[in-house]
Amino acid sequence: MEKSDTLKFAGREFRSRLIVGTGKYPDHRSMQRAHEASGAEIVTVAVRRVNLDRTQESLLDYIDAKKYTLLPNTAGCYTAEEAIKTAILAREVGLSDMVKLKVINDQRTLFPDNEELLKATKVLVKEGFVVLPYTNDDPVMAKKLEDAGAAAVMPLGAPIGSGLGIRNPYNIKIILEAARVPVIVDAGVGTASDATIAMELGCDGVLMNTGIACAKDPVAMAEAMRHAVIAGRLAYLAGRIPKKLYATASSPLEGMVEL
Amino acid sequence: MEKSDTLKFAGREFRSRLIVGTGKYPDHRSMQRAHEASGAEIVTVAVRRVNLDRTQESLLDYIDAKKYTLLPNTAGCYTAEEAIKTAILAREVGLSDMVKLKVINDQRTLFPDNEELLKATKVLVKEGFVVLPYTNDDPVMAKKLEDAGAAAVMPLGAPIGSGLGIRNPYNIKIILEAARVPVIVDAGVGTASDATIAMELGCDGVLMNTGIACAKDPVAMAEAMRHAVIAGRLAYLAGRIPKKLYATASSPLEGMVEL
Amino acid sequence: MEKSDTLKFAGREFRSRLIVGTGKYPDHRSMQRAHEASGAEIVTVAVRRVNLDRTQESLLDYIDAKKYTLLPNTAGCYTAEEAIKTAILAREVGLSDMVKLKVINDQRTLFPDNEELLKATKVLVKEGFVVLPYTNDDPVMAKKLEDAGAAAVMPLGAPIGSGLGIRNPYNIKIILEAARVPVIVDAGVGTASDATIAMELGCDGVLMNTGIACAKDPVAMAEAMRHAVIAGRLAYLAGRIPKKLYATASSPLEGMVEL
Amino acid sequence: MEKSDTLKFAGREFRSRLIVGTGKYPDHRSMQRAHEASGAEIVTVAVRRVNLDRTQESLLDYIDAKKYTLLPNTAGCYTAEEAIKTAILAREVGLSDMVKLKVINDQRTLFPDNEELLKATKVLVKEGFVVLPYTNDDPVMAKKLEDAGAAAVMPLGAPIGSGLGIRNPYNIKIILEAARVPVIVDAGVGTASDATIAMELGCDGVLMNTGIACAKDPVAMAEAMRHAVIAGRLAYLAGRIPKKLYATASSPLEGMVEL
Amino acid sequence: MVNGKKLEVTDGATITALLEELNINPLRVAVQLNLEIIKRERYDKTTLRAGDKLEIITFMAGGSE
Amino acid sequence: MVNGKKLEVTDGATITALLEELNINPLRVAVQLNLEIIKRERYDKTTLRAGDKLEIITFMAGGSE
Amino acid sequence: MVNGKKLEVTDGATITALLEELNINPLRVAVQLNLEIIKRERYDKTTLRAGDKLEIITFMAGGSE
Amino acid sequence: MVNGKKLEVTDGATITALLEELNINPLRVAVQLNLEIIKRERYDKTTLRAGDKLEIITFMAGGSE
Repeated sequence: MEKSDTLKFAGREFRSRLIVGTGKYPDHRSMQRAHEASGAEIVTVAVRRVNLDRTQESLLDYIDAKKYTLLPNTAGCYTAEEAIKTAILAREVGLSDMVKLKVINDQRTLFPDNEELLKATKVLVKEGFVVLPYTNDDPVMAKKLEDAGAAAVMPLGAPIGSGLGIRNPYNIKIILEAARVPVIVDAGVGTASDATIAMELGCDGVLMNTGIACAKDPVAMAEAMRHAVIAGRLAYLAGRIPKKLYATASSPLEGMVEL
Repeated sequence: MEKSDTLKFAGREFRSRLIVGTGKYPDHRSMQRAHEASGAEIVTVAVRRVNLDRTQESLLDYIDAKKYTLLPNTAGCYTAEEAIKTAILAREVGLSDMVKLKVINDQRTLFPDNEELLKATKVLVKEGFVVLPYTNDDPVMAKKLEDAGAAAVMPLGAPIGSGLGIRNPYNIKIILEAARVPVIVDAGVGTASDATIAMELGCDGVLMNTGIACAKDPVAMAEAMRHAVIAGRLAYLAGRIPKKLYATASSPLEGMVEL
Repeated sequence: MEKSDTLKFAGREFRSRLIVGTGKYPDHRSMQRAHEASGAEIVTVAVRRVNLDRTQESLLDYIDAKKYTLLPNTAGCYTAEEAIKTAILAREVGLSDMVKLKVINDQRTLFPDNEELLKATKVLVKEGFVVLPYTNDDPVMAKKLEDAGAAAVMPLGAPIGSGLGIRNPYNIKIILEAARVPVIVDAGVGTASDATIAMELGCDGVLMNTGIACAKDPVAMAEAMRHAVIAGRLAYLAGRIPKKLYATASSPLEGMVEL
Repeated sequence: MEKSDTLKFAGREFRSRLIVGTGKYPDHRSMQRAHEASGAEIVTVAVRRVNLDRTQESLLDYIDAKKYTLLPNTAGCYTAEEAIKTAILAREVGLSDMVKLKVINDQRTLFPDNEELLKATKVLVKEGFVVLPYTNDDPVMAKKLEDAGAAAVMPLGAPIGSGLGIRNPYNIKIILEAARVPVIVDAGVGTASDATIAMELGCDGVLMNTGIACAKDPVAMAEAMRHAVIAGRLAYLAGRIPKKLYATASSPLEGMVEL
Repeated sequence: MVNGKKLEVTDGATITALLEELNINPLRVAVQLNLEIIKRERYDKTTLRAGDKLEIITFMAGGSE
Repeated sequence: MVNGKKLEVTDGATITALLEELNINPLRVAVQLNLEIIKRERYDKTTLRAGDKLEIITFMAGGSE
Repeated sequence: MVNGKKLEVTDGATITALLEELNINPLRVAVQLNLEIIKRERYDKTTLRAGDKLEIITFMAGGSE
Repeated sequence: MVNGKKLEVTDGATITALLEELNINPLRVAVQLNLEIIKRERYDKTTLRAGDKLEIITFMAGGSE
């Protein structure tokens, strides 16, 4: 794939189209090795109170700031206001001005609250953040987020942690038709083919955590996802054959041996 | 993936689980580069009369016999007898004792004739061939071919050249449950995710031609397929997360910032 | 199905769970016969200027007000304000206080604008309307519309006129889990099985127009849809068998004849 | 649906396109009521030794021979020879010269043994039976069975009792393209929409047992299936709308009210 | 102006008169005069002047999918 | 032996007699004597001997999916 | 109160001092004092009083799917 | 007749000679003479006569999907 095929947004450029998370890993060490295997260049992190009893070692000891771009997320926020404050605190840490904007409405399904999300996006864009909003697969909302200045839109493929893959490729297709910013599928990827399918649809990237972190072998799955995203991207660029009910043989029938 | 994870049958061992074809390419040169990009170690070829007016250059000038194992196929045969004779002629060429056994029944859909296929398999196994029969996805026939001594069974994912992918993963799963020889999906793969899905089901390999040769960019698609097969295999070994209608967040909710 | 199994909302009760439209029919006469065949009791109509050159005969001559409940819709509205005004005008006609609330955002895909839709719902509920909002399949928005006083929620199965069926049954399932008002799938139904599937998911009804009006034989398709909705509802109530990869025979093996 | 639309084979004609079974019901009474509700005119029965301790009442007391055509099946047979002998015994009972020919290969999945099936079909056709063979969805075998004189071909939609529906509609479509005898989907139907889909593909009928008999409410499911088969048949005849990614509104935009 | 079309209406004519003239069944329409809705009972009390913008609305086919 | 079970049958009894004794409706069964099918019209001509293997077949629930 | 926990802090101690005492790397945290964010450069100018509510925030695992 | 085409072959010429003349690499083909396969080692012992039907087979592109 030509070197030039990179993921670009907000003036940044990334060779890898896979964004990975930090949650749910058996331990920091396996997380670190999974990140390595995934080839990802962007890693999302939660914004939390420092743990005062210093038993726990710091997550940041396991993420090489030179290799990885940190993408703080506003997980756990249920209103625009909470998300905005969390984003501002995250930026104060001084390691990133990007934010994976997440405003959850329903604790059960972790579906986003698009109203609040749009509000928060508008505010944070004005505040100079690079905003990557996690939304559902509503093409109308995707457009509104783009118009509000989101650096990319991140529709879910399926509910967070469900592992159901791209439940509605039709909506993703419609979002892609109209989008002028990168479209990154966020949530739902359960196995490699889910990521490949997302990329074959023409998505610019895939963000995942549970699918890797909770696999029996997170490091192997991370490597699988690295290949899966590359495979899907290449297939998209290569231009697949059309689907037919059936076709004809690839062997020219002239030249058949007389037996 | 540990070095030990290889495709084995009839005493042979291959690092790549992708088998590619030689038909339908724009030209020999692009075929050669696609083979390169695919990482395949086995290449199937048709058995035909030498072209007497030597305008055409020989296919074999474009397949390095040191790098690739040749897999002659019996394409174009409609009876066990034709297929057996073609296989014997192929072996006489002296480059391979393997045969991709193909007995077509229906010229329109290129579906195999399982009756004739089974007959030919029995004969050729006695003749000492390494027989790789192309069959449909009937678990009963797969078992009979295995019992007849096939070195692997090669069920179709979808009709030849259809690009429909794995139409019936359930049958492939059932075949895999019972098989004691490698199961290699042959035909139907249209894009990378189709190959990934085949491997995620637990198949031992994938054979394809049209999906690569007829892509807009065969070389790029070949590279996609290389990654797709590795991705699917790794995901299968890694053990995917279970599917749920929805799950819960990966971020521990304790430690939420008080805003 | 016990007589008691009816579609209820806003104090109304309907024996049929199928709601049909009036658009796109070859002519008023075939529409009338299709309505007949569908068994529907609710028919949606557009709100438009009277045609002054009385060449056209009135739609209302073809809908027996004694047999059918009219459901005016706000098709063609792109803002809450337009939709509210249209609904009020519709009520002034004096034939119905129900409204199928539709606020389109994207002329290309006819996807709803949920923000505007929610605004309009709140206003019209206060105005005493029975509001049936057409929305996408976002479970969060469905809940908000219900909380705003919608008499039922009407998520789309697929884009209007697409005939793609229920693209994302998972979202519909999630909506149903939480809904305390009827859930009526609106848009996307292309053929009978689409309607059956919607009802099998547990939906309370299905609204369709294009699928019937643009079928080669609208009257036959209307009858098909009548059976399809009943079939799906009965199957939902009857409790289907679980899915398995395979099962065992229904014939007791004891008693086999000794041959 | 015009009266003339009936299921015809071997000179018989049936108004209902649904064939039901007798196995797995809670009791004979509920079976009888389910048969009633299904509207079926053909009922399949197993051929077994009379139970000498006459505790059990006879199945035939619950199937009105004037209303239903009996279709004895060769369930439990694993070779052509067993099936042939069973069919001959069944005919000796003197109630039917039809046979649902079933030769199982794999006790686990109950997949048919096509080789043995074809053998038995040839013999029984010569013996003057009306042979309805249960086969898999291999288009080649379907053609061979038709050529052998089968009165209809009965491909499985999915494994017996699996409730997975039509796993591979593509194969069924291909079978239908070539078939000159009725194609009746046998096995796999789990719920109403499965039957509707089978009929929408253009199948001539559906045979099911587990889906009805093992439903929580067999009688309600039987009625669901009656509607489902009619719905699918009507939709097939009516000619569905084409599928599109999205379409345009059914409401003419001229005539919009000026608000 | 009626429904966006110029129409000759005798100055001072009532809505009732106009509907009659256009042979429109008043029980099947809603009427909006200069963007304000006119209740049915006021049709024969409401007279039309030059420059009035009248909208006569009814139900037509369409709008549901 | 009837249907695999040992059964006391008076030597020389006909199939008709046996069916009657077992109160089985002859119109709903097929009979196979020592692997050979016996036509219904021959039931009262066919007598049973010790060691005969008789199969009495009928239709029962099952076998279709 | 630091991160919701009661904590003994010498009256008048600076944020810098506190972080040192807690052995927290100031370059990896953000600090909010009584709901107002304190820029890093002001850590050693800002002193803590009894009743102050301090939040020390950092990045931790989680939050992405 | 070679591969279905009429071909001038000097009577008594060997297969080896013919392949050379046609400039075909003998290590890449199989040869069938009058429906009987000729082993490679017999190419120069086997001479051709008028009316012989010769098939020269090799590997070509195609046949896999």
